[in-house]
Amino acid sequence: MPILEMAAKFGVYAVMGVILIFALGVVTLRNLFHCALCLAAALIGIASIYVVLQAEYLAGVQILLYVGAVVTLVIFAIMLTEHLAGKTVRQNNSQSPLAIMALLGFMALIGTVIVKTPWPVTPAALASKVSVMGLGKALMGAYVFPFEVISILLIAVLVGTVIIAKKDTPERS
Amino acid sequence: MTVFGWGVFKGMMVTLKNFLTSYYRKPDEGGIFTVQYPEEREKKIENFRNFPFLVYDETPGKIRCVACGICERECPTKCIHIEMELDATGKPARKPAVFDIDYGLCMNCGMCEEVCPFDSIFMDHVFEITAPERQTGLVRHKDALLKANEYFQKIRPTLASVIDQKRKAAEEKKKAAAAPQPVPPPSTGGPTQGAV
Amino acid sequence: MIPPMLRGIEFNVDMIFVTAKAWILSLLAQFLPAWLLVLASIVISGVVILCLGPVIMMYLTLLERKLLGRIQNRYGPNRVGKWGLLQPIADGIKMFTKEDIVPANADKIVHLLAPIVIVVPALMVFLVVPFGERMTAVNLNIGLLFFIAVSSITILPIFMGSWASRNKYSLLGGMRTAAQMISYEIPMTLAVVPAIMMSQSLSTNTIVLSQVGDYDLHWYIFTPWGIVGFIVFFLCATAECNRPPFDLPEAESELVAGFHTEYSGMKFALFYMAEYMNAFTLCAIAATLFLGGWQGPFLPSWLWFFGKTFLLICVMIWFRGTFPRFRVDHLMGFAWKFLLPLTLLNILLTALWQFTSNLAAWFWSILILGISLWTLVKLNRTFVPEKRHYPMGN
Amino acid sequence: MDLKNTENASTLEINFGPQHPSTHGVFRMIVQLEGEKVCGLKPIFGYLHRNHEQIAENLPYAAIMPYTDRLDYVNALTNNFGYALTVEKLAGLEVPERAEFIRVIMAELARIVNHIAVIGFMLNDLGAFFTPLLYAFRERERILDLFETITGSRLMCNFFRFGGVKRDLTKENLATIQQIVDKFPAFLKEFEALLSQNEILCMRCQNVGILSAADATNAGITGPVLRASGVNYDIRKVDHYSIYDRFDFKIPLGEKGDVYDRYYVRILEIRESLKILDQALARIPQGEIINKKAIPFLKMPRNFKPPVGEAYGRVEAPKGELGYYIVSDGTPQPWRYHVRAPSLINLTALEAMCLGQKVADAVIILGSIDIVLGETDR
Repeated sequence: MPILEMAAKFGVYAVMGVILIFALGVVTLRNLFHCALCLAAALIGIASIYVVLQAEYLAGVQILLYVGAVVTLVIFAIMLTEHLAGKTVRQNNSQSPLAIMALLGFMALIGTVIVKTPWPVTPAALASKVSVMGLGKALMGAYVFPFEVISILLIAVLVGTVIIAKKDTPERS
Repeated sequence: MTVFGWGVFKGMMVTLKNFLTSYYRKPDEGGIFTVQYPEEREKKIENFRNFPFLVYDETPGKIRCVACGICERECPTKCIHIEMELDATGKPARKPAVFDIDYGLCMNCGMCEEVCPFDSIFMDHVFEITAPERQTGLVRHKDALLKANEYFQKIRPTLASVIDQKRKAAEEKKKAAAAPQPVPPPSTGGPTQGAV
Repeated sequence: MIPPMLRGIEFNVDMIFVTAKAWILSLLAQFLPAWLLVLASIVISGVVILCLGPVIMMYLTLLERKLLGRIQNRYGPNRVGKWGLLQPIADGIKMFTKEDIVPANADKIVHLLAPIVIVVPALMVFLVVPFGERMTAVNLNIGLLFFIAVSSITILPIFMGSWASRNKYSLLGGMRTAAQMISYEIPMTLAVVPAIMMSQSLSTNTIVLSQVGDYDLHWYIFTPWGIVGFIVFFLCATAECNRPPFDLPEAESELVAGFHTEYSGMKFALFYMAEYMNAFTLCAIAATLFLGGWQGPFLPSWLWFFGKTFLLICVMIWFRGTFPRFRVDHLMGFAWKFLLPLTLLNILLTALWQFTSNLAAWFWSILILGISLWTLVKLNRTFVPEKRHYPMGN
Repeated sequence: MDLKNTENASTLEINFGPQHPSTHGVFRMIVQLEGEKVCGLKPIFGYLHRNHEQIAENLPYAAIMPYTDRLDYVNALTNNFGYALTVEKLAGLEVPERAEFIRVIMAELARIVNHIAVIGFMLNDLGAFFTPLLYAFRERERILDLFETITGSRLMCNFFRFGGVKRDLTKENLATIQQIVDKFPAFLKEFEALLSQNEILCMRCQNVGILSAADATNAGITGPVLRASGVNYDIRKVDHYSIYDRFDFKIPLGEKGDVYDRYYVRILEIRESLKILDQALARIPQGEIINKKAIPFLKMPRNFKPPVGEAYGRVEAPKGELGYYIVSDGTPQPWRYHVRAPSLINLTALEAMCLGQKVADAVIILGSIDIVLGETDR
């Protein structure tokens, strides 16, 4: 089925193009709410690429965590801060030459890294599909210590945000 | 019962019971009593009062109303308009030439039926009344209001029978009184027991 | 002469749809190249789902109005068609012909996008629903994770809808919906975990297969943790698709119609369709997880599946006919302070269930459940009705 | 509207406008919200003002009776009762025994109809999708059909006359009333099973919109709302008007004065009304139904001229104390005619109850006060 592979390849390129457009949208759009939506669309695009590469678990997690949680929180933040959603944000400032310089430097760095590293696609790598069961065992087996530390860190962060948010409400009411 | 979900459970049992009984129960014990309106009709209630109508005995000419104007004066919403008919010599002919009731104004309160001394105006059972527009469409003129006594018997049997007995009694009394000396003008109708 | 495609499949009612598809493919095989056949089979199941979704939604609305009518001692729609069977079509036409009003200062693009984006996840979830034996559209081995991920997207379009219509009521409605869906998503996900633990896999098909039993049905609902998991999952499902008693966002009596106040015509129909399709898929997943999906003694498998889902949908409609609405803080309190601890405890129970023997497991589970429910009720004093005394003056 | 612009701009101003699904009739509330909490509420009414009192001052006494049906259109008979009572006090007419019994029977039936409808509508505001309302209406239908057979119209009864009633209760009417009264407790038991212990209802109604006894008496609140706050004040027991002192019935009182108490006090009041109806049906005497002296005025309402003077008659309407203040100057038309509408006065306490509650509660509190706009706006 060579035609199917070729179609899948074009499909991936098309999706990558769409992701680029949405990513540009995130950066350039004036209305903040539209930027958040473009971010969501870009993340879903990335998830669809994972599906094409047969990493369904990663795609599911990507949608669940990024689109379901992160973008929702971003939108909550936009909605809850007063009048932010409506206002359009001023885009350009006077530092554009400096920005272009930094961009070129960054492109050069990334370019060399891409060119240098060998991308070996050994048949073994292709065959060894890590099953969800394997992931679970690894998390609970070898990596259980980092897993617990991260959860403690998250709890600390949660408590911190509650305290910060709580502090300013008494003055206002 | 302090089990947490008990009240919620009881509520669901009530709705389930109503759901099931609506299938097999008779209408008035929890079954479905919906009346499919245009096809089926609710059973007629004799005492129901809607817009008034005028009664005539045998022919539309022999209308009972003598255009005395009491109902026009007593109507709370002032929706009746009467004009006396003048005969050839200009004397009032105790007949209404014009008798309009504005159904748009009437609130079918039944006051006209109560105060009418000549038993000529009664409340109807017809309630499906439409008109293209308010001002002229809903105003009913005399010929539209006139209905036969048989119709009155049909829709309100008990009241009609009482009224007819009273009128027959008044007829005999008048005929008996009329035999010895000339006929006095008809009495203004004895005090009735109000619409019984 | 059985066409090559059909050779392996037996001809009983159970497999009627599978054979139908195989037969169509065998017909197409004569004049299509091989690789197009793969595409064709995808297209066939895709088309089936695309028709199944809206048709289910249409007749769910009719079913709901009929059942509610019967609960309230009246008939329900019976004017259009024999028993009101054509009523959904009449509603559909009405939705098409109704004028589609876009508020003046609304954000046009987002206002248009919201209904579209809400229908996509509602339809995508149909992929992993196992309608019958070998009748799952796509046999993903991460079926449940896909289901949860996709149903978490529905918060986004609701935000888009409520914010784009620039109206106070829909803004309030949108905020409430998002808060409700987020806080009920977590107990729902945790309620699913016991079923995954017992069947050792995320794929919906293996979950159903792990509940098979020749005559003593091994459905998960017949275990202590199964009952608790089912009740919590079902409550969260009703909350997830905004159906009473959790239908706060469309609280007619307060906020007119919540986030879809400013929608009319076809856009409103899409919101309406997404809600009903969500209800169907959530009931289907509940049936798959706890009621043994398409397991059942004699009838064909897809009949069992639709029977169980139909039953669960009737329970949802029953809820709608009986209960008043939760208030916002009760809603949140119920999810965070009651359902969440219950699901965590439930996961403990399933772990316990695996190690001890059958009878002892039952005893221990009921004991732990009893104690924990008692403490939970004691902790949430506000949910327990006070005893009231009414003196009689004269 | 010139509401001062609150300084912290985070309050959201919502207009529960005249066309709102949960306001009972054309009633408007401007609610200022801080997030979910109500921090300001301004009731605006007058959309249903029909100039009732001005019209009444240009009509003879008998012609005003059909207009009083339109005051509290949920139970017209209680309005007639109040008006007839006041005019009889003015003109000094006694009412024969049988007529008094018929009046009490009809008034108590009207009270049941009102309380049932109110509970149904309140549950509708709470979100129960029309089920309790339709159960309540199924029972109400029986009583309204009875009203139609007796008075001629389901809602606009126009049944009371000065010195008695318009029509006598026949044997079948009394039999149907007895049947309704016997079947009602079974329905009430089912209705209570559906609602009273329902956890969601209790959560939504208990400790919501609390009105203390002191506030209630200061605001002049009367009716079930006052009794739910624990004040034992029922005009049937205070004034002993008509023949209420011959029946023994109790006055249910609440303790906390929140929405749940008002709901439950109304159910207990229905039970008390059923007790009154039982006793009245058992002891109704024979006799004429209208005072002999008042019969001529039926035919000639024009010459019914009560003596110069003024009278204030009040009745325990299902919503509170319904009073009529009539000043007569000897002519067939009242010189001054004023109605004390319980709904209007009960509305004054709405803001006090709603401050600090959630939006969803403001709607139920309005529902629990049970206002009817026909009466409030007159």
